[in-house]
Amino acid sequence: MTQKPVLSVEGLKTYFYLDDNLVAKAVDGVDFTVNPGETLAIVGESGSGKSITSLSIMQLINKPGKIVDGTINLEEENLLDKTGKQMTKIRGNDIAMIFQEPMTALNPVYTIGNQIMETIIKHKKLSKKNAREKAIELLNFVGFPRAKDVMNEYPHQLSGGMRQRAMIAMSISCEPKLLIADEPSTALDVTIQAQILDLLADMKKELNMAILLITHDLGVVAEYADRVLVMYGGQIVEETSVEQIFEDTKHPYTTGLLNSLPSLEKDMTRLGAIKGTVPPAHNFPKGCRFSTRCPHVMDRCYTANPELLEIGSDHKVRCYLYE
Amino acid sequence: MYKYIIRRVLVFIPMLFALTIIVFGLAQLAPGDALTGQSLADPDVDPEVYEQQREALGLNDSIPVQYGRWISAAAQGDFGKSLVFNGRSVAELIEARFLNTLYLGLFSLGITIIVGIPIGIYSARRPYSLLDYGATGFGFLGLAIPNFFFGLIAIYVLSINLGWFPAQGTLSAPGITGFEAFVDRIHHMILPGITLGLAGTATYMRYMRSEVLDVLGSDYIRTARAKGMSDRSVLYKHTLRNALIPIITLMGFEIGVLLSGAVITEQVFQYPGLGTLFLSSVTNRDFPVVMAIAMILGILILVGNLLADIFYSIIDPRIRYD
Amino acid sequence: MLPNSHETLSTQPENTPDEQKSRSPFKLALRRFMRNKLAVISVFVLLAIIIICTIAPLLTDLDPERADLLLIEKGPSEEHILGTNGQGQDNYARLLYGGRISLIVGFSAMFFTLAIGVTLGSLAGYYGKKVDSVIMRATDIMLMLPFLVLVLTIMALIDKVTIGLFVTIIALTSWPNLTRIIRGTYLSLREQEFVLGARAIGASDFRIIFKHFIPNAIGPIVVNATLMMAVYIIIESGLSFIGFGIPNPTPTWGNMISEAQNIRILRNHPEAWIPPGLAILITVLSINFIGDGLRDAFDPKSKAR
Amino acid sequence: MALSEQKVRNDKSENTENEVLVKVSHIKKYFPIKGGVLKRTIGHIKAVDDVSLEVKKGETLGVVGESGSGKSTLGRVILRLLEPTEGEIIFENNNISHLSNRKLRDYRKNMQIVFQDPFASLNSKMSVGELIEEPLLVQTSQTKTERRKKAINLLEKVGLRESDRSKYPHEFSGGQRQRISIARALALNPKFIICDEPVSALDVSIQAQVLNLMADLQDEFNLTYLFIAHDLSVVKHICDRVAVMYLGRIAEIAPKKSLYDNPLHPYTQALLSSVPSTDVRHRREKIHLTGDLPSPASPPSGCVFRTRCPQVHDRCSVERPELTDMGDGHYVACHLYD
Amino acid sequence: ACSSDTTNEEDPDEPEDTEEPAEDDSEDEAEDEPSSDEPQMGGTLTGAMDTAPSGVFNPIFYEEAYEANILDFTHESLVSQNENLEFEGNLASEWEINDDQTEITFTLEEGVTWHDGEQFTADDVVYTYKAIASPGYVEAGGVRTDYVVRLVGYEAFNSGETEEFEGVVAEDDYTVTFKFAESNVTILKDVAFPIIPEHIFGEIPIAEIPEHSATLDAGAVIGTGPFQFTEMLEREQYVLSKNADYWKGEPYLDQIVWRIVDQSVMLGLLENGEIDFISDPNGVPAADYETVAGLDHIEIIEQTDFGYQLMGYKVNHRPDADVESGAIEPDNWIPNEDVGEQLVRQAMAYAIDRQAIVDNLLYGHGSVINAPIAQQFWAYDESAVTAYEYDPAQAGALLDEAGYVDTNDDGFRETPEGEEWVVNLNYPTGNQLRENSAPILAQFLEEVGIKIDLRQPKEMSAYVEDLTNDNSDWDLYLLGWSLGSGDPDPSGLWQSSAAYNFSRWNNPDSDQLMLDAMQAPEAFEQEYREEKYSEWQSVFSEDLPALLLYAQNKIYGFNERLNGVDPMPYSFNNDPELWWVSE
Ligand SMILES: Nc1ncnc2c1ncn2[C@@H]1O[C@H](COP(=O)(O)OP(=O)(O)OP(=O)(O)O)[C@@H](O)[C@H]1O
Ligand SMILES: Nc1ncnc2c1ncn2[C@@H]1O[C@H](COP(=O)(O)OP(=O)(O)OP(=O)(O)O)[C@@H](O)[C@H]1O
Ligand SMILES: [Mg+2]
Ligand SMILES: [Mg+2]
Repeated sequence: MTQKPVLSVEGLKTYFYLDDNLVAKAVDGVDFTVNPGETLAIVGESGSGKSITSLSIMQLINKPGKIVDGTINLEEENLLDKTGKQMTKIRGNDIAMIFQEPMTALNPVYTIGNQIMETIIKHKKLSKKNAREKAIELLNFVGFPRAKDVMNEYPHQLSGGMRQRAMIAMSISCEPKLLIADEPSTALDVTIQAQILDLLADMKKELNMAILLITHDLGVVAEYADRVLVMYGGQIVEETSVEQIFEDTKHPYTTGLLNSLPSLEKDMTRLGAIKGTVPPAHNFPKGCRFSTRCPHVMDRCYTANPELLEIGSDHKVRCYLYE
Repeated sequence: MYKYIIRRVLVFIPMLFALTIIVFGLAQLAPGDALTGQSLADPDVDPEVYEQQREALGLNDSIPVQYGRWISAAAQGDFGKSLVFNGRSVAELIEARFLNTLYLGLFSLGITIIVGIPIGIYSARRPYSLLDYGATGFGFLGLAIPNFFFGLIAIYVLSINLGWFPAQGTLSAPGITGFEAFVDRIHHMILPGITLGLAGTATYMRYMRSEVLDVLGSDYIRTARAKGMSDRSVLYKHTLRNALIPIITLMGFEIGVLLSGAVITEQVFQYPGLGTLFLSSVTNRDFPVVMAIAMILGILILVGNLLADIFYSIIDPRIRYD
Repeated sequence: MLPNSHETLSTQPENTPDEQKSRSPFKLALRRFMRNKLAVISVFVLLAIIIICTIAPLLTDLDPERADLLLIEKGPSEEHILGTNGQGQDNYARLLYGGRISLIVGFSAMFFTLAIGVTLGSLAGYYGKKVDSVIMRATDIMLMLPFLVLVLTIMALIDKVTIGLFVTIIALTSWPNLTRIIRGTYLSLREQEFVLGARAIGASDFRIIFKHFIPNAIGPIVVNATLMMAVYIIIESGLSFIGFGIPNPTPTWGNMISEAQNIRILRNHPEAWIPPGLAILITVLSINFIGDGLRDAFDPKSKAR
Repeated sequence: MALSEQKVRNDKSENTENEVLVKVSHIKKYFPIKGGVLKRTIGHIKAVDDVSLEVKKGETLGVVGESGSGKSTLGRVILRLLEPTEGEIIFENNNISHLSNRKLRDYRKNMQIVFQDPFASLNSKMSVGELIEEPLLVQTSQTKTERRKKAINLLEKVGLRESDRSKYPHEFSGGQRQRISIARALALNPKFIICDEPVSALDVSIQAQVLNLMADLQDEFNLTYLFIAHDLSVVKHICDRVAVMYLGRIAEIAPKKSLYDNPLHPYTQALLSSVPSTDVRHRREKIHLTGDLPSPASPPSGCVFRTRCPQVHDRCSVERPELTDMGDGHYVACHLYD
Repeated sequence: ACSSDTTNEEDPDEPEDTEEPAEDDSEDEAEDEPSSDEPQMGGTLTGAMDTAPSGVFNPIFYEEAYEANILDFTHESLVSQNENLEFEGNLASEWEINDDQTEITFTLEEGVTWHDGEQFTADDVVYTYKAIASPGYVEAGGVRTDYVVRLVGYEAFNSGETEEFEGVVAEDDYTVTFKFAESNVTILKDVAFPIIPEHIFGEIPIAEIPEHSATLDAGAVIGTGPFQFTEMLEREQYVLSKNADYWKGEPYLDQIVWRIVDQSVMLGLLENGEIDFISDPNGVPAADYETVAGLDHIEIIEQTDFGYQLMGYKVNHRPDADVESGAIEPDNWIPNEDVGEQLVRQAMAYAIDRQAIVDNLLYGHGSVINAPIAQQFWAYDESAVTAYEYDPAQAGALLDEAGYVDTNDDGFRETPEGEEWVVNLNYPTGNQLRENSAPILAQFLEEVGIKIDLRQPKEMSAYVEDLTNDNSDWDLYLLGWSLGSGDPDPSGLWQSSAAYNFSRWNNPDSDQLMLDAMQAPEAFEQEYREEKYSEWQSVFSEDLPALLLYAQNKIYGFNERLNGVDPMPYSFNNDPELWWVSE
């Protein structure tokens, strides 16, 4: 913890202004830091604001969304103060990102080579030829034996796993300080998923990047993350190291998640489902956002939202149970 | 890709065949010999002579034989004779006007593309801006104003009252050549070109707008932006080519609309192209000419679609695989 | 794949109490439509036009077909508020009655085309294979001939044009687009799991088409039908202009405008051509606005406008 | 408590007479590939290639495999939503593989399907009531009130409310829709339900709800499931026996315990090792598979897995391994074992 | 110059406006006013036509008035008509006719050259007539055999029996004789055909002439006229450049350009000066007269046209058998029950206010005409005919007399037998005024209790086909005739056996009178013919096979910078070598 964090996010709020005067508070006051060489995982169910958090960092929020508050510091600089032009120099260079859907995340009308070289030329100012060499090198690096051929192939000619590799090659081409991986393996089969995640882990070691790994799969978290943020309703409800999350679970939501997970190791007859569903971002309950589904709900939970409490070294929980 | 193109060309052939069958069929419905335009003796006057002539012209042959004869003549550019224009050959009549229509069509397509697509892109980049509203308004109007009506008013205002553009024709005087003629021709094509392209421009604009919006919302654009691409390169490199793919399909399709429109527009501007010839031939029941033009326009559409598809296969690499 | 956030959004919150009235997709579409001000205004404008044309006899005593020698090309007067045309027919009466014809042509050509298009499109899209390829080849062929050229060629073969014939010719030559759209919609529906589900419970083809396909294809059908109608009104006027439309004495907006093919009328008698011109413009505009509103209402994701 | 319940269920699966409900033998489903200049059929996607299996009354047979391995196709062929290219489907000792559509309708009462995508599997233009009553309307001659009663009953069974009858699918969340699908599938009191990845589109918390529900319903109605999934942990949780599919073929089929404790096929082993474990302290060694699933249009010769198999040997490329019984109902198709 | 159109006897497709004689004051103005300046050389004049010529620029093959607008400037004939319709020498300086009017001998002008410099000689004249008479002429599309059928040896030559044509003989280079088989009452009319060059066409087989470059292409069309057809942009512009060597003297104008301009914009272009004149064949529409008259820089000449519009009665129908065989055999005809009765026809004539039609539909630019002979001719006799002034009461009385009364009080008359009486009215498209008149006529007739079934208008060629076939379902038809200016003889249209007798009017008196009027030698005397025609007109107007509705005026409009214009009654294109422009 002596290192300076690569990224520190404070009080980030990103809202979507919908029709009918509704406001979807997709991200509502999120603080966290990512240290160099660390993998920070964000887990949470669909709609909990994981992707919006990552897109906010990249400043890729489109209308009707807007970052309404907070700071996002990449090392020393607050990204929110940057102009659009300055951001283009940071994106892909200092922070890179890969997305969930390998099928649609690559431009279908350009070759893989073209798309990788483009990034390199943009940020590294290499000549076309050098960029090409570098791209081939990268493709080799992410495990394409036929890198040269793949350079001239189009996305549709590759399988999902291969595309995701190509995406990874593209994202690490400028050796970013931080790589944001938004559910990089969710759309892939387990065997491929393992390949991709291992590849990411290797890359991280190789390049000493920080990774912000977004996932909803606790298994992935357990295997690949160093620290975990659990998000619910646009807020962090628990933050701790990966060991503690599985062994000293605090927040009822995290517990619920773990219980509802069928496991290969343990046999269980019934899964411990959490009742109900995630409330929509424009209509959160008044008090604690988990109050509608919480098995330990108390009266005060309905009236006020608890703060994120520091309950141990490196363990924060947003719950009145631990006050 | 080449495979695709070959297949596309092969599809072209049966379509062409079907087209000839239709035209031939329609011609059979027409009175007299609509395909060669040979005038027949009046059957009322002398049935015997009439029969002899029919026999001589091969009108009593079986349908396939007649079709074969007609198609081989047509393939050599012989569409028979006009019933009206003093027996002049249809091919010659059409030849004189074909290029005019082609120029007008291309010119109007050019206007459509040059105006419609950039505005569509701009609207998509700044949705709900003033220009977007203006463009949308224009789009709706463009589709709601009958083009002859627009043409009439354009002639009245721009040409007769203001004298900016010639009201009719293709050239100010016969015999001018070279660059001067080119400029003069363009000058003459502006009003009919705009009139003809009005609806098209509106259509392309609206299509382009929604396509660009669609593409801008797609994952790969997000990827491009996440890579640090500037707005310009996101738009010009990543968005446009994808957004153009459906536009090209539309273009193939719009050729028919364009040619249909040309019939009316040419009439309004007395533009001596296939459209005016077609109308006067329909009015005069000059069937050989009608049939030949129908066929030529059909072929133009086929070729247009073929080109659109080939072009499509060039800009969309996915097509190469299936 | 997880459901994407947009969809989650449209889902009603689970904890909303029951008093929240449930809405059928059609009611929802209607609601979305109602929010589109332009479209709603257009509905009223179109309704107004339809009503005005329907009650034409109440709005004027004059016979739109009656020619009067003494009233040729007269300007507006108390008796003839929009003046008279080259045959001394009253422009105002023709405007009102002409709307009937233009709208009837638009409506009936639309319904006729719809009937052909939906039938063929459904057959092609539902049964696929041979049926599909036969129908698709037919549409390819029809699309090869420029619409107007085909119409005119047919009209050259026939020498009398009546409204019924006119509508028939239009419908018989313009069905391919609709057929293709419906087929396309069906093809995509065919792959959807709910259709498989219906087959899994043993539903008949008939039931699947009518209960599952048509309601789900109704969006594109209605939208295209609307836009088609606008096109037909324009086509009627275009054909009238070149002298192949429905001939005088029957009044139509198209043949009213075609009188303005002359500078004299264009300049001296704007009251003769501006009203039918505007009538076409407004009608077509409102139909298009409605069509657009319907498109957005049925398919909220489409951004086209 | 978990333990005792576990026991009950295991008992059940062991005690039920081993009566076979569905038996499919040598099922093949080839999809033609159109291509070339003339768009002729230039090949076939062998989506399902010679699959035989039995489903016993009351059990849950899981089918796992990578995307594209033919799981859904198999399910649909069994229901005859797709015509098999070859092979026989026997339901309760009746061969239904050649029944005409009309005769098939009767069988459809007994077999139902629940799909993966909760957004595409319900006709969004029908209310929940209509959706649930549709099977009754099509298959039975029940009156309106009877149907209505049944629908309400079913809604309650799947944890929805009577008032939900008049709502439309778009008013529900994914998990609730999946419940509706299940209610609809149950309407005709089927004996056999094919669940085609019914929970893979759901969040874990919701997935757990649905899985619990399905287990409850199975007990209550004595249902037999063919449960398709790609999540091995889910399959492990809900199934009695598991079949592992690879490229249109069954690589291994065995009772759950035997399969998970002692996977024989190298593919199964790799698959199991790839599942991320939540046990942070004891990370398992992974068996890495190289490359992707080959195209089902041109599967490798011999053993289809040989291109990715860590233990490949010469024989694999020439001879196609057959499923062989390794005892206790554990079958595997691999040359390592014969 | 010349008029190549003098011959076109009847042309149902050409429905142009005619009438209104003698208002010559406008003409005088045109001539007198600009006399202040002297004629100047140079300048280009632009005229407008609303339809493009179909492109056959050869007097022996062209068919349309639009081509005549070119040929009038480029070709000349031996004689031409003056403003009194008398024949004067043109390419022929003088001529002699023998006593029985079977031969006419011309002395040709010497020193006339073709546009390409060749000398014009008697051989050209012989060639022209020979070409028209030659076998294969009709098959090649020629329609002008009228000029040659009466010449000696036509039959033999035309059938190919002989190579020699005796009808036209060149005595020497500048003398030529026409020989007719019988006495020819209209001898000068028959020799007034424009001459084409032998040195161009002589070697070309007749069948190939219509497609020959010298027929089709600008620059290759050769005549003797004051202008040569030098350039064209097909369907758009046709350029006539002056023939500097013109034998009557060098024309003033450099060029005359015909532009094809749609009716809809013609006026606008005249107004903004883009075009200089609107003349034949259609002139300025009557409705636009006021507008044009209001333009300061435009002058108008209005004169009666050769032609009229009529509402024909299908007096008889041909039986189906005749229709099939094409026979025109008056004896077989079946009277039309609806309008076959003279009283009925007369009643209808009284029922229609033709003056009102002229006043309103034609804005007064036309006249009511009562006999089917152009008013400009000496033969026209207003006094011999019943005027049928508008008189609905009289119409009613006549109908009552004929037994057509309204027996069932539905407002419409029934037949004498008490059956429903519906008279149908058919009309063609193509002439806006005529189309507009149809519903008006129907209304007039309904006002006297005749139930009219106003049919849908038909396109002209289809219309004429039905008209010819005597569709037994037809009662009334609208049609217009434009007449030739050469001779008033109406037999081509009204002889009972004439094909164009669409009324199928079969009146022996009429037939006889028309024959008499053309009978030599009595008919050599114009007075005799006048008398016969007078009688015939009276028969016509009594029996009334058609009600003549109106003769329209032709309105020429031209820019005041154009001087020296002197239109003939039949054409604007007169002496263009004398036209000049002031700047
Ligand atoms: N374009 C948008 N318009 C409106 N609301 C949006 C939009 N994008 C996201 N939201 C809102 O933001 C909330 C969080 O979305 P986000 O995509 O971050 O979820 P997530 O945790 O990434 O879910 P998933 O696991 O499905 O990717 C959603 O509930 C949604 O309501
Ligand atoms: N209708 C079809 N036409 C052509 N090919 C098909 C069709 N349906 C499936 N296939 C092909 O058959 C193969 C097996 O598909 P199937 O859907 O059965 O796989 P799956 O195991 O269910 O995959 P997933 O886990 O993605 O659902 C795939 O390669 C697929 O492309
Ligand atoms: Mg996300
Ligand atoms: Mg599947």
